[in-house]
Amino acid sequence: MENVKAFIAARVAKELKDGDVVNLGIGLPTLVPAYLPESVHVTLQSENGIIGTGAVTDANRDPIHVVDAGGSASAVGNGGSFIDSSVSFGLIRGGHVDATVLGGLEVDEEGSLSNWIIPGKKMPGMGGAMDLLVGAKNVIVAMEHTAKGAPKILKKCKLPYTAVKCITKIITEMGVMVVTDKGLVLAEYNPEFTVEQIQAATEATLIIPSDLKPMV
Amino acid sequence: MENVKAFIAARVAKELKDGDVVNLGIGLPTLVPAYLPESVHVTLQSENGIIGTGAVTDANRDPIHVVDAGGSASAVGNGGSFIDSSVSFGLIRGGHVDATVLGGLEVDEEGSLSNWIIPGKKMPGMGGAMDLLVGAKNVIVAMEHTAKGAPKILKKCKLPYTAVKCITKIITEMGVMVVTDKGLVLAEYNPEFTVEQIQAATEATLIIPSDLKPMV
Amino acid sequence: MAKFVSIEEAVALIPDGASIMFGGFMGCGNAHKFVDALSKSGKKDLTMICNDASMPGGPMGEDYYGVAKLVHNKQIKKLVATHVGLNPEVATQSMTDKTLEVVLIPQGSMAEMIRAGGAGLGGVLTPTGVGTIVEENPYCLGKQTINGKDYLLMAPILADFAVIAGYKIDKAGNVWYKGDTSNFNIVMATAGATVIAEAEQVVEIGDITPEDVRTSGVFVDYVVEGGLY
Amino acid sequence: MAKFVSIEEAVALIPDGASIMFGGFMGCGNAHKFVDALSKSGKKDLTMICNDASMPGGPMGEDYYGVAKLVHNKQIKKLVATHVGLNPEVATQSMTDKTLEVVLIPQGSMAEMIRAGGAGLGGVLTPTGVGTIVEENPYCLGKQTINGKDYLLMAPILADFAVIAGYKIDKAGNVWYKGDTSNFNIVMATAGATVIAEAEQVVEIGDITPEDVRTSGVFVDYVVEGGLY
Repeated sequence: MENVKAFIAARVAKELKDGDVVNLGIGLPTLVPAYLPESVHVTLQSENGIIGTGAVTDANRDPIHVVDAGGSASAVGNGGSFIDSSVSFGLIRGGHVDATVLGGLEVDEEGSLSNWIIPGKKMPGMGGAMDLLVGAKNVIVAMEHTAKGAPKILKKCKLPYTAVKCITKIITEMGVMVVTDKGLVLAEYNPEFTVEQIQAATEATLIIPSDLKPMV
Repeated sequence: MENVKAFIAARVAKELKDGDVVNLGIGLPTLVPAYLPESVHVTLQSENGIIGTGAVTDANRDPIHVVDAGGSASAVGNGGSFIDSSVSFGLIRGGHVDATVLGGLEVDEEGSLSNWIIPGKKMPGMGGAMDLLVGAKNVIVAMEHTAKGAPKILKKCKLPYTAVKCITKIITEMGVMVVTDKGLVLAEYNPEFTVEQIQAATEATLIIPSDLKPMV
Repeated sequence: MAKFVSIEEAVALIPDGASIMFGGFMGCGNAHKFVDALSKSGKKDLTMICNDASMPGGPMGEDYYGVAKLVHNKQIKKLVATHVGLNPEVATQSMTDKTLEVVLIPQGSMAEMIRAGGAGLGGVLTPTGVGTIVEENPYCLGKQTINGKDYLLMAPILADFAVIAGYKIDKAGNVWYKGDTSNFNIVMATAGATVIAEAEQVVEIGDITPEDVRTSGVFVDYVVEGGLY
Repeated sequence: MAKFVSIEEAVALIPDGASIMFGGFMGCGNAHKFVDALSKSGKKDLTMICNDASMPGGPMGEDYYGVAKLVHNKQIKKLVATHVGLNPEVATQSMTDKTLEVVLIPQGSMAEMIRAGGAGLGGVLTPTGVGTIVEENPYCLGKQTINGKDYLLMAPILADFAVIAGYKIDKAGNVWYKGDTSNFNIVMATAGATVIAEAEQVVEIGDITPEDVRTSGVFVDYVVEGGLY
């Protein structure tokens, strides 16, 4: 595949509905809006205090007073507003964010996610990730299926959890996996791979439904 | 005494310090600001959302959008601001109000107060009184010493409490009583009465200190 | 995204028996035109969550001011409030006729409980009400000692609807409140499953500076234009 | 009442070993001129409560941006934050040199814990962090099940000082924030025993409409004028 990240982002874009309030993690998730059809308008939220982030232009650029959740210069879009951290996380924790899209180091078949710490090595902190995972109505993990060939979709996460039983869907270049009470259901697969190849790249046991579809 | 309420309000005014944030209950407490010396400026807070209430004038009168805690037309003064109920009670509960002055149906020697309900008769509700009593740094009860001759300062309140062990001082036309761990200390007395008369009008036992002073 | 509808369309959203939060304090900050229409609608068995029941005799000579109309028309089955003393019909309906259930909650606790509901918190730990009959309140889930001090655990409050009132609301649903009308409106806007906001004036996007928005449009489902009071 | 003092006078208020909350997010909304002066003051053993430790390399080419200066100068003994990944000196001091203690708290919990401290609440009941190592955090006072759902009880946070940054502050100490600089500044203004507010511009009373004040002057003890950044 030429551009794995773009492929994943394009598929994630189909999960978002017109009018959704969406929080995007750093990296791959930020590519998603470029793939939204013209009929779908979402409100992007930046957990440090912007509802309705917009494009930075020469005219509105103000990195001293307006930054995104990564600390980079940002801007408020048309119809947006600024809120403080307690209101912002009230919005998040209170279920007012329709979807959050973020990456993961490890995810598991219970729908748990680990992406914030590698003990003894990297302790950057969880920032707002734990609140987003617990609060957003839909939690979409968008990531490459494996890391240097090793499965990232596990039976049980080995790294410390960011949140437990929180994921709605996992979207990779190999397929779309839905978290259910019974485990991970492979709802869609990328026809470039066989189901056997996908399972081989996955530590968790995938449930293959009778109506398995190609990725759309 | 000609004007008992004015006498009490004038004495209460001496409790307030320049710069204090003050919440005044309805009735007698609203008379207090008139007795403040010119050197003492206090910020009056209205728990429904005004910090720095000011005088209503023909120019600023807007009873649709600005009311006080009694529902009457109010105004914000110079340097004041409007806040919502959660911020207002955060201010109150968080100890940012220096003093609240309010009336009482019954108070007792433990510093508890009952003024919000007469079971089966009157159930108006506590409004913001419970929060003010628990949150304000100084709770000053300003009231007439007796009700139709019957003591209001009791060993223990009979009516349902508004809050327990919350009162700092009780100020009546007979004296100033300070709530201490050991009970009610009569710190000042009105020389129009004897100490015996004051005790006789009081169910709680008053502790008479060696340095008992006339009311100033 | 906030939808702009007529007051009639908004009232039609409310079923009998719904729980509705109304912002406002003694009528100040009630959604007056919506309440007016609701009071004429015949909707009944409503649970009203509001600081108070307002009062007869409004500041402009209204017979019944704001939500007092709903009490007067006997549309309220249950009232959750902090103070009802200025509307004598509440005492009549609750203590004499026994047709209205009233639950009283301290004002600061109520604001915080609604905020907790909207913010996904499990409850509110407040010193307010400790040692009083608030401990027996149906919304009080128990008493806890934290670092040697007692607190009541009060339940979060959510409702089917929140009906809020803004002075200016822009086309994206962003709300700006005048005076102290913001009172309970700000927290309630976060705690209704469906949020209906009445504007005195609908304005263009940009008319309210993004920093000065007090309720963001993402919280608002429907906007109705009530006109200046 | 807010007192207007020089930056030097404000820095002189801080003793070694003080706990200080700093508003701001990756430097955006830090009180830059005050932090600058504090970083040159030699004050030490400070506990810093801040969303993050900012970063080297500011947007205007600063070597160290905002509170990153305090870490660089080794003035911080303990850091309570939500994310420190963009300031590599934190990892060096905490994991290699072991001279800096770091406590990590989820961002939404931290905002709410500071708000709870300032609002006199006993703690915060949040679903965030349940089932994670946050349960072992020194600020986590236990797990509670309310209506069948698990919540962590997180302790309120207060500090000796809160240092906040406003764009406009009027002569009564009322604060207006520009852009998303309000972030943690608004809650911290309620939770410092002493609150120092840095203004980019000091303005006359009336310049900020009473409805648009975001931190009321009654919360502010000292105002310093930092000038436009």
